[in-house]
Amino acid sequence: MAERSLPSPDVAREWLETMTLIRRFEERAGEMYAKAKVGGFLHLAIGEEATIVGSVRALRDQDYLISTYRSHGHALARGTEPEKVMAELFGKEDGVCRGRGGSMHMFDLPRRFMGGYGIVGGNLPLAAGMALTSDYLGTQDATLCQFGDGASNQGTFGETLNLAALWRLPVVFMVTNNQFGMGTSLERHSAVTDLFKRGEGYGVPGMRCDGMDVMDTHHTTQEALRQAREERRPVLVEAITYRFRGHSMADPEEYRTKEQVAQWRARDPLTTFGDRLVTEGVLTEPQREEIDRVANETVDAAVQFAEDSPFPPPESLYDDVYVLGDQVQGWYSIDERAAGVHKGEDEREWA
Amino acid sequence: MAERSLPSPDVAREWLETMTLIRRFEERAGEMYAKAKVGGFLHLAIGEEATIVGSVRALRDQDYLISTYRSHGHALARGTEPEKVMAELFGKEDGVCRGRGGSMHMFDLPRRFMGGYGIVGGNLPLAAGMALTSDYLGTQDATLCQFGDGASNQGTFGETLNLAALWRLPVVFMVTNNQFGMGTSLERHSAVTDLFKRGEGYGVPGMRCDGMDVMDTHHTTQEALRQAREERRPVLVEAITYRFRGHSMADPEEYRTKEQVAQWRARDPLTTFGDRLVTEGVLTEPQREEIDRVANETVDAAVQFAEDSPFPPPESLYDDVYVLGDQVQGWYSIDERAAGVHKGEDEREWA
Amino acid sequence: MRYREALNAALREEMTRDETVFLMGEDIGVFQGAFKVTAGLLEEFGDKRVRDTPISENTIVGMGVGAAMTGLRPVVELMTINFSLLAMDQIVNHAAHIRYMFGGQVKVPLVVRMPQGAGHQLGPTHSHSWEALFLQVPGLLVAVPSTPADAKGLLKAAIRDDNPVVFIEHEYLYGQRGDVPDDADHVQRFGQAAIRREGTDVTIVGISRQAVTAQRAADQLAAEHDVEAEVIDPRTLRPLDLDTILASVRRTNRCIVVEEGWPHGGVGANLAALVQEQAFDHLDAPVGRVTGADLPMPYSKPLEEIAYPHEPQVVQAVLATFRDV
Amino acid sequence: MRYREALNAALREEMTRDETVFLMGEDIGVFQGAFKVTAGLLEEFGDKRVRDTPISENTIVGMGVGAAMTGLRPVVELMTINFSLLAMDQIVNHAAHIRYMFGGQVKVPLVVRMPQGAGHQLGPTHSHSWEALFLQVPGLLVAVPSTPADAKGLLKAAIRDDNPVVFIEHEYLYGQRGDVPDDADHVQRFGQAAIRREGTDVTIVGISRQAVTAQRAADQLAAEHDVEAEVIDPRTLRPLDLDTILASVRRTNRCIVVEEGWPHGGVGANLAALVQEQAFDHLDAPVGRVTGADLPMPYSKPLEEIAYPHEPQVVQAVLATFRDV
Ligand SMILES: Cc1ncc(C[n+]2csc(CCOP(=O)(O)OP(=O)(O)O)c2C)c(N)n1
Ligand SMILES: Cc1ncc(C[n+]2csc(CCOP(=O)(O)OP(=O)(O)O)c2C)c(N)n1
Ligand SMILES: [Mg+2]
Ligand SMILES: [Mg+2]
Repeated sequence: MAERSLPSPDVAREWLETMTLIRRFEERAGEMYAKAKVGGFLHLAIGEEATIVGSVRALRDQDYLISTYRSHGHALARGTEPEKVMAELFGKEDGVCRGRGGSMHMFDLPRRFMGGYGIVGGNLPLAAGMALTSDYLGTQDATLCQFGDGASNQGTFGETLNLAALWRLPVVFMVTNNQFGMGTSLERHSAVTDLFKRGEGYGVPGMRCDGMDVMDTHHTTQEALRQAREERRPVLVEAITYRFRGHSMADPEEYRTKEQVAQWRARDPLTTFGDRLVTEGVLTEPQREEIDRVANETVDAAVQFAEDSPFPPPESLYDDVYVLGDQVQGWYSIDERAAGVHKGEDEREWA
Repeated sequence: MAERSLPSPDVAREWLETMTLIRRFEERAGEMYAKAKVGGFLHLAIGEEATIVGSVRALRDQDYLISTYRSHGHALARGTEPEKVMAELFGKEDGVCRGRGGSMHMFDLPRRFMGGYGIVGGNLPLAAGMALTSDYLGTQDATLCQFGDGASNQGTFGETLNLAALWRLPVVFMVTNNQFGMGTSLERHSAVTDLFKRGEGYGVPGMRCDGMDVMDTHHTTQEALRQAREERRPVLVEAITYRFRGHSMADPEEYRTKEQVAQWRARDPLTTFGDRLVTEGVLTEPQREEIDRVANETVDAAVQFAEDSPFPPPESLYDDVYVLGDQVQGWYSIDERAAGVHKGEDEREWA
Repeated sequence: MRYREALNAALREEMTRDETVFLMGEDIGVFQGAFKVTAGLLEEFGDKRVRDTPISENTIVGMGVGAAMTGLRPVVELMTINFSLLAMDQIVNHAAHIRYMFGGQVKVPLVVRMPQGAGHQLGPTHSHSWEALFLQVPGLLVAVPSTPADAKGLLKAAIRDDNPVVFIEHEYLYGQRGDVPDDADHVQRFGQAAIRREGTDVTIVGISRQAVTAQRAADQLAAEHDVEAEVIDPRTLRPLDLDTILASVRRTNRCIVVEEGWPHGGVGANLAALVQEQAFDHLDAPVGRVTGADLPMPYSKPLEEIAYPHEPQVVQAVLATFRDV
Repeated sequence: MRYREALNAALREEMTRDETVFLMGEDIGVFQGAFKVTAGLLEEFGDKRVRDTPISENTIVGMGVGAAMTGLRPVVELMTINFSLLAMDQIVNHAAHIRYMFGGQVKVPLVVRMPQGAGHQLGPTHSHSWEALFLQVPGLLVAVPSTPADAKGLLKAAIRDDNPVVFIEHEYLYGQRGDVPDDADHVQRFGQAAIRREGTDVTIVGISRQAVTAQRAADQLAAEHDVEAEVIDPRTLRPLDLDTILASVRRTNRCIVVEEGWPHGGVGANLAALVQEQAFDHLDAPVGRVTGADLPMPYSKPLEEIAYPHEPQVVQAVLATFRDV
């Protein structure tokens, strides 16, 4: 692929800053997981920062972004406060989702980051629905839907692409092809490994970009978004990338060789992009180190904030199961934990 | 498409006989439905006989055939006794499925007609599973899976084609494109209307045939089955056809014009094929009429048989819910109808 | 007005009232709906607001969720409840969970309509009654209207509510007639059971179409057995108006639940558990259940007839509660 | 031997015993299984019999059904029960219905394995306990093993049975140890409840992992409250050994059901309904239920902790049944 030229210095610097922040944030999140400050599953996107920043930076503020359980980076790139993301990982009340969702379920409405989702393939229909809203309301907003190579084997992929093409919805489906669905390599889960071609049978044209190259990813996603927005039709973009870490924290990685990982690590998007900014005189070495220092400081502060934030109080357990109101004032439950929903249990006062 | 030459006279005659039997059988089934002898939904394939007979005749006895809720023709073509099919429509004990399944759920194990299924798209995974058995046991059997244009929009389509290609399964997916999914025309439900191309993104090559031409359908299906059998890979065949009747018996058909129906009826496969057999001297007019007479006689007998067959006795209600045995001797039910499954209800002797 | 027409009127009124309300589903437009509930709406509102979809249940429900999260009020029709299993993931893991798992940042004002029920010889795979599957799910509202008036009032309430609603209609009821308030502002709010018939001897709770069976059985009990049954139709299962049921049982001391679905883990099981928990000392007999048979619905008419509840079974179950007195 | 290893042994033994038994699932081969239940089997039996699949739940279950109809004995692993909703149509409308709707012409000897449960902070969408969804479905067998011995014995029985089986494991139990008969012919047949602890004062029925919680609670009740509880683990919910439960309740006159799933329409509701129907005159208190909270499972540790049953709640529920004496 012809090497893309750099964006303006300020933009280039901001991209490197964001990629660096994501990297340092996720490294720290991994440490916090090891210290049992973070529970559940923790899926890191380390190695995929160029794909994340390049595509998210192609969005307008009003566009919708939706991702998977591997979405810390998407939230951070979209502008969600690092401390709120970290607090969510800690399961604290000040987390973006008040500790209800955890790592797999980030969400930030004001920034139109429409969430991380735990069900593989489950977010494609939602994305098409969001694009339908834009179409219905006649806005110029587009939707960017991020999912993985493994997700392209789910039934929702074909169903959603067909509907999006049939209804000419302004949505870009971005398959982050990191070569594996968990421990299953691309060629072992997909009969056709050129995933960007998979939409053609449903009327969705495909593009491919180098997901290790933030400029190529940005350029390609921007063009895809332009087509979706102006020509009112969906586009499928395949970003070729690699996750340096295991699928989640508990992954012996027996399904791939150290050599393969090393080869990809040699193309670390932070290093290659950072080197280039230095070579092309956008940054001096000290400035580059400064970026790293600032990122670490931000992450330190995020961890401190998460530490200091309180856990959600027990009485908040039932908050937001429903929008309460005239119709749902509470509901029957046999559940001793459900404050206020024990109407009619008078006979069990003694219980 | 270049006109295909006729098969041997005996074969050609048998094809016309079978197409005629299916036509007369379904016309009568419709009458019986009007007389309330048949209940539920009745989906007739009138107009699609060439697609049915052409494809089913390309099968070997040991091959598996699986279809949809529109499958009277597939059962008859496979050799299922017309009287047992009619008795099933009547809901009688002598029906192929003892009256349990009805029109939408035909099945004939000895003939490897693996069933009609009511859930659109539900039979594709089953077909791949049957092909997996052939592969696993190392047989030369292939599976032919029939479904409609509308079904190609279900998630199971993409999931199954990918798996079948990935595992190189001997299965032919045949999409009977009769131009409509219920009242929704092809171009209103599929962004890409060349359905045979829809498998390419999953590694499944496509072929198309004239579903109104029994010879072309047979030729194409046979080649597809050969590839599946010998080259061990799935093939997608699209048969272009048309249903002359409504989707089911209750269909005002407001979604299409009388003209369109008339144009397709002008290509009635029974007429065109019959005419050709006469023109090419395979049949004399009297012989052709004889075929019709015999078909009608067979259907008369089938109706008589269905009439005479008893309804399933109430005591048989719970037959075959489970394979009973050491593990399942019966099971708890609060259900007064469930003979022998009331263990433990002794306290309600009075009930 | 017929049940079918009442639903149609509710859709028309709410679409007129609120521009963000729109319909999606298989054959709801050009075909006018498999059961004609949406008849005329495409013509009246156009194809932007009445959208025919391909056969892709999981995705059309999921698109409804996405549209609801971003400001619209989608009403998705699943042609029948039998196909809802294909959309279960979007209904449960997405529609029902999204608000909670994102800490209340977003709401999902989605209505998923679907008819259920046996009686038309549609056989296995096409005769299910699954209110019991959906009532389990926190985050959902579940309606089971049994009259034209409730069909209209509850559907209007469902569309205006900010929670995801599984709205269960019944194929047999579509053709039934009843009075319907034509006041466009009349809504029937969820969580209010209806007492269909007052009585002192036994409480019969009927679900969906079985609320009708229960009333017929009650008339028969009065006429032939001198038993005055109180018939309650909960109307909605989430939220559930247990108060009304308990108040009745505390007067009658007997309770029978009638439903069309499978016996194990059904609505009857749930109510039996709740009633014996809350009104234990008031019960003179076990809470009885009359349910569909524990099997896939057979196609053959005589088998189908005995495989789901009819008046005689309800009468028998009620009389059984008196045998031990 | 650990629960995980017991399952692994059952698979190995049955695959050795019967050539037609094979495994399909996501990451069960090269990755050795998300929970390592299938560890080593790919190496031992090869990729014809241990098949990694793409992420296509509905289709891999459906392929299992098709393979089972034509002579094989597939054991399909769904990585977790949370993804089973995507396969619901194939499990219910196909696996469970096919034999009946085709008049008994064919059988479906399929096993679908899936682990459930909360406790690892997997949050909403990943912490479900759904035995109550599957127990509703006629045509299925449903197992909920709580010990390594049962995990092995029941899985072997499931694989040998000719009916479709939903085999529900528990994520918490995988690491638990217990004695396991290494006799390759030992199978634990379905429909036989286990009495985990004998007692005279109250019957506690524990489902899946909650059978373990129930035993711990029983020990606490004996030590601190002088209450001797009988603890019953049904082992399978279809078929259900109600006889053993009823016999116990008729002696203890009190019953508490402990489950991890949602309260409405749960296993507890079903058992409460059956027990009060069958042993009404023997009950001195309402059948009590201890269940998971009526909400999507929150991620935050302190909230998750109180959102599913632990010993104190079981103890409290048991003591409550004595308050009215
Ligand atoms: C429906 C469903 N099936 C299985 C899983 C378990 N699972 C979580 S991530 C994953 C792999 C997904 O791979 P891919 O789509 O390539 O995304 P990646 O993890 O590589 O970012 C699997 C199988 C799930 N979460 N949802
Ligand atoms: C999952 C599912 N959704 C909807 C239906 C209702 N339905 C029955 S047939 C049909 C149309 C199918 O069209 P197509 O696949 O083209 O087959 P055809 O009827 O034309 O033979 C629909 C929507 C169904 N049976 N199953
Ligand atoms: Mg991947
Ligand atoms: Mg069609």
